[in-house]
Amino acid sequence: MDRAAIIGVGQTKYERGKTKNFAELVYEVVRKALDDAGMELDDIDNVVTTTNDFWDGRTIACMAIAEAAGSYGRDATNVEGDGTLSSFYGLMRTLSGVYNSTIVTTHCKVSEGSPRKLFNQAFDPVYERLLGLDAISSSALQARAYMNKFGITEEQCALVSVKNHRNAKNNPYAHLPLDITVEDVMNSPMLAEPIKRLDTSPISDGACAIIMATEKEARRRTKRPIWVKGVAHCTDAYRLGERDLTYSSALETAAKKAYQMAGITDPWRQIDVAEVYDAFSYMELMWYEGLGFCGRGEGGKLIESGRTEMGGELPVNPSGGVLSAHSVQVAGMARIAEAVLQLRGEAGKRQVPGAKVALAHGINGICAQTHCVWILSSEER
Amino acid sequence: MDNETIFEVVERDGLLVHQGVIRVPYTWAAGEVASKFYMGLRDKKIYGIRCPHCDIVFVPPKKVCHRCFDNLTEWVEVSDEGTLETFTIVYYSEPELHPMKAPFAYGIIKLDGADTGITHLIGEANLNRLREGMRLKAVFRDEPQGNYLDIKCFKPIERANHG
Amino acid sequence: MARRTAIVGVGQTYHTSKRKDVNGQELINEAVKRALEDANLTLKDIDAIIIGNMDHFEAINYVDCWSVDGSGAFMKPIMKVTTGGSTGGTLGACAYYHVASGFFDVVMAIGWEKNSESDTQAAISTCADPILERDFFGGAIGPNAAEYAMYMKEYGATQEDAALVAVRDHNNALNNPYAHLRKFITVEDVMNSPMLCWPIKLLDSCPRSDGACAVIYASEDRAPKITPKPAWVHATAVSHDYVYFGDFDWEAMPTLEATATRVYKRAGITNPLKEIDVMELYLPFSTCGVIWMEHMWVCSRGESPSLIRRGVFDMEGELPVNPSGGVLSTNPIGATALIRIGEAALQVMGKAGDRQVSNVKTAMATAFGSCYWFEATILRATKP
Amino acid sequence: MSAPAGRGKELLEISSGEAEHVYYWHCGHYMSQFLLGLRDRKTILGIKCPRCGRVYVPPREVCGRCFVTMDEWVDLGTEGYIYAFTVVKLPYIDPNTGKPIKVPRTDVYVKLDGADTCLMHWLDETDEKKIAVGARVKAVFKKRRRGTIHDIEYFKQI
Repeated sequence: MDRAAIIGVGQTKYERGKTKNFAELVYEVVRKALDDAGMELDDIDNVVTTTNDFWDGRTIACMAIAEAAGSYGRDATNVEGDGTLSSFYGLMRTLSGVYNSTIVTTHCKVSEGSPRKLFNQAFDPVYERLLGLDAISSSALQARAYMNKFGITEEQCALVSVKNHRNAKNNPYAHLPLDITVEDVMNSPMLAEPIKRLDTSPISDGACAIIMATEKEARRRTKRPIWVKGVAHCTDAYRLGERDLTYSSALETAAKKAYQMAGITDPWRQIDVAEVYDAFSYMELMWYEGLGFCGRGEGGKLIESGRTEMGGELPVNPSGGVLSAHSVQVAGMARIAEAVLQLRGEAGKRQVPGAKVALAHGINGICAQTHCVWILSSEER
Repeated sequence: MDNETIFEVVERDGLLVHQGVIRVPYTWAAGEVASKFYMGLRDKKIYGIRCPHCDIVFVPPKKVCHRCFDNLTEWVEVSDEGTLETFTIVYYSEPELHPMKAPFAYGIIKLDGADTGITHLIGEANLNRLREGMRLKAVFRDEPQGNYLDIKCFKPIERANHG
Repeated sequence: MARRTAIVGVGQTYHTSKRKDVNGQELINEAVKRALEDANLTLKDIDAIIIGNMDHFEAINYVDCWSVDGSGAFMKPIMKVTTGGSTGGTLGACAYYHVASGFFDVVMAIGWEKNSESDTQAAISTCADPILERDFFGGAIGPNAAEYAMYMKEYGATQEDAALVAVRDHNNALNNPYAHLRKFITVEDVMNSPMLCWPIKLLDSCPRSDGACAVIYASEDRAPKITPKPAWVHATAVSHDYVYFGDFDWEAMPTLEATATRVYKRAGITNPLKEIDVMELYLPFSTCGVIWMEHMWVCSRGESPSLIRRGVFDMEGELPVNPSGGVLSTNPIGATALIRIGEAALQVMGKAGDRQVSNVKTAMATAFGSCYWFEATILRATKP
Repeated sequence: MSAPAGRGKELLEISSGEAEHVYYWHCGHYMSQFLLGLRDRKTILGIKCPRCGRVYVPPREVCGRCFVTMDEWVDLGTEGYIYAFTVVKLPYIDPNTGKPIKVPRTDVYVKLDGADTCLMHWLDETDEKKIAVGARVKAVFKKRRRGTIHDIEYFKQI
C-alpha cells in the first residue's frame, strides 16, 4: 500500500440538542480540521461527506451540507454508514493518483429523530421489522448470547462503563463524563435484559472531519503526519439467526487484514492505544476478542485485569469511547480523530504517554454486522 | 392555503425548533419465497428452504444462500417447536414499535429441522422462567394477514407431567 | 501511484414498472448473478462490494448490511454510497477508486431501486429542506420546463426538437431487451402526449422502474485475464452545487460544465464530438437532451437543435447518444446512472448486442442527481 | 418436498401502514433569524458574502464558493419576480401527511429584488396561461405568524 497520512482533524463537543443545524455543525469541524492542518479549502481537491437519510430526516441528505463541507466546485462524494467507512473511501481517493488531499466529514443529530424507530428501519420489512426491534433490544439478544456462552457477568460489562465514563472526564469533547461504580451500573434501570441504562450510550449530536493527504502532500503540509498503516472492513450475515452472535468473525477478518497490512503480529506489544466502538458495554469485551486482544470468552477477565485502563499496557477508549458520546455515523470517525490526537501527543489529560501506534474501530448495522479497523502510526516505518 | 405542515414551533434563546413529520407509506413486495412462507403460515405450517450445497435449512426461507450464493428451491416443512437460543426481556415502552406491552420478550428460536434461528416474540410465558435451551412452540394468529406476525409469538411448552 | 482499472462485467435486470415476484434483495441478486456470469467470475473472485440507492424509496436503513443475501457481501467488505439520482455515477466512481487505490483487485458496484414500493414523488420531495422548501417541491420538472422555455425563445428551438430526442431514446430502447418502456413512438405521439408542465409532456419525461444493475471493475493485472476486451476507465469527475433548490443557476448549468471540462481534461479529450464514439447520458427530460449537449461542449450555444435535426446523435449518426434507450425508457433511480456506465462499457467491450454502435473506442457516461450533481466517466478500449 | 401446497402462486405485499417519523429539526442560527424576520417584521432576510458579494436567500452561515463566514444581513423586502414555476396537477402523496396533496398547486421560484438565489414558495394562481416567467410578485403574509415559512401565505403577481 502506498502511504497516506491524516494531517488534520476536527470535532465538535458531543451533546444532546445542539442548536447548530447540520450545515453549521459541519462547517465548524471542517474549519477546525483545516486550521489544524494549517490549510485553506483551496488546498483541498476532493470531499467525502457522510450522511444518513433516516437520521437526517431527508433523502439525498448530503445536499444540506454541500457548501459547509467545502464541496462547491470540487469532486465530491457521499457515503452512508459509519465514519470509519467514509474515511476509508477518502483514503482510497487519496491513494488513487487522482487527488492530493481529501477532506472527509460526518455529522449526526440523533436527538432530532426517534432513534429507536429509525434503527428499526434496518430490519427487513418483509420479515422481522414488524417485531419492533431496535438497537437496544437486538443488542440485548447478542449480549445475552455472548454472556451466556462464556459466563461473562453483568458486573464485567459494567466495568467497561465505569472505565469509559471515567476516561471521558479527561475529554473535553465527551458528552457523558461520569464518576460511577459497578454498583451504579447494576442499579441503573433495566432496559432490555441484560442491558441497563448505564450499559448504553447517550443520544449525542455532533460532527467530525479529517483531512488525508498523499505522502508528498503530507510532508509538504505538516511535520507531524499520522500515517495510515492498515485498514479493512468486513460484513457478517444479515439475519441475527444466521450469525454466531457470540463472536464476531467479521471483526476478526477485518482486524487480521488490517494487522497484516500494518505488520502487526502481537497487538499487545505493537499497539499502544485503541479506540473502539462500544455502543453498549458488552461490545467492548466482544471487540477485545475479535481484535485478538484476548481469546474467545476472555473479554470479561481482560477488563478485570485492568490492562485496558489508562495506565494499563493497552488503554482502550481513553476518550471515554462511544459510551460517553454516541453521535451515530460520527462515532467511528471520532475514534480515528482521537487516535490521531494520541499519536501526535496532543490528547491532553487523556494522553497515553509515548503512544506511537493506535487502533481505531467502527461498526455499522444491526449488532455490528460490519466492522472497520484502522491502524495508525506516528512513525514512518 | 392552510397546508401548514410544521406541528409545533418552539423558540429557545432566540432560536427556533420545528417539529415536523415524514409520513411516506410503503408497500414492499414479499417476493415468491416469502409469499410461500406466509401462505404456509395460513395453514399453520412453517416452511424453510434447504441449501443442498451447504446443508443448511434456512427459516425463514430465502431465495439465495448467502454462503454459496446458489438459488434455493428445496422447500422443507420444519416443526413449529424449537429451542430458545437467546432472549431478552424488554422493559421500556415504545408503543409505536412494540407489538406487545412491556415487559415482554424477544428470542431467537431454532426450530426442529431448521439450522438457523428465527427471531420472534415470546409470549404466553412467565418471563422470569425463560432460560436458554428451553422448548418453545409457535402460536399462530387466528386470522392471518400475510406478514411476520401471522406467528403471534412463541410460547413455552409445558412439560406434560411437571408438578 | 494509481493503478489502471477496467470494467470487466455488466449485469442488469429486465427493468419494469413493478416486480412483485422478488423482494429488494432478490432483485439485486439477479443483476449480481448476471454481472458475474458476464465476467465469467464467481462470487469468490469479488474482493469488495459497493451498493447504492435512495433510502426513502424503500425505507430500508443500512442497505449495505441488509443487502448481503442479494449482493453476496457475506464476510466481504461492503459500503454504501448515495447521492440521489446520480447514485449510479457515485457507485461507479467509488468502485474505480477501490481498485485504483490498490486496496482491492476486483470490485462490484450495485445500484438498485424498487420505485414501486412507495410514492416516488413523495419520497423525492423529502430531499427538499424540511423547514423551508419541502412543501414547495413538486418535482424537478419546473426548472427544466422554464429552462427549455427560455432556450426556445433565445435560440429558436422548438418543442419538436425535444420530441426528436424522446423519439430517439424511446425507439433505441426497442433494441435493448432490458429496457422498461419498449414501444415505437413518433414526434406526433410526443407532441400529443399529456402536457405535464409546459413545454414538457409525458413522453418527454422519464418513467419510474424497478430494477438493478451491477458492474464489475478489475485492476490492470486482473482485467485482461477476465475478459479479452475490458473497458478501461480513463477518467471520472463530479461537480455539484447548492444546498437549497433555489440556489442553482440552471441557465448556465455550471456544475455540468465543470464536470464535462474536468473529465475531458483528465481523459485528454479536446473535441468531444469527434473523439467520443458513443454517449450514455442521464437525461431526465428530452429537453435536457437538447440543451445539455451544449453545456457538455459537444457543440456551441444554440447549435444543438440543428445537430439533432440532422441525426448526429442517432444510432447511425456521428455521435450516437443513448443506444440503450436512456433514462427516458428505464429509470430505477439508484441504478439508473450505473446502467449508463454499464451500457457505455458494453459498447466499448463490443457486447451491446442489437444496440451496439460499431467500432467504439471511446465512450462517455453521465449521471445527474436532483441537486444538480453531475458525474461523468470516460471509458476506452485502450489502456490509459 | 416441493412448494407448500395450495393457493397457487399468490404474491403478497407487506404494508407499512400509517408509519410516521417525527423529527425536531433545529433551524440553527441563521435560518432561525430568517424565520423570525418573517414572523416579527414581515420581511425576507438574505445574507451577503463579504468576499464575492453574492446575496443568499435563505440565509446560511457559509458561502460555498468562497468558504467564508457570512454575517452581513440584507433586508430583501417582499418583492421580486418569477424565475420559474410549476403547476402541479398530479396529486402525489404529501410526505408530511401521507395523503395526496391538493391540486392544482403552483410551486414558484421567486428571485427577490437584491438576491442572487431564489426562494421557493407557492403562487396563488394555478392557471398556467395567467402566469409568466419574469412577472413581478409580492409575498402575502398571514395574520397569525409563528416563525415558519408558511408565515408567508403565498406570493401573488402584482
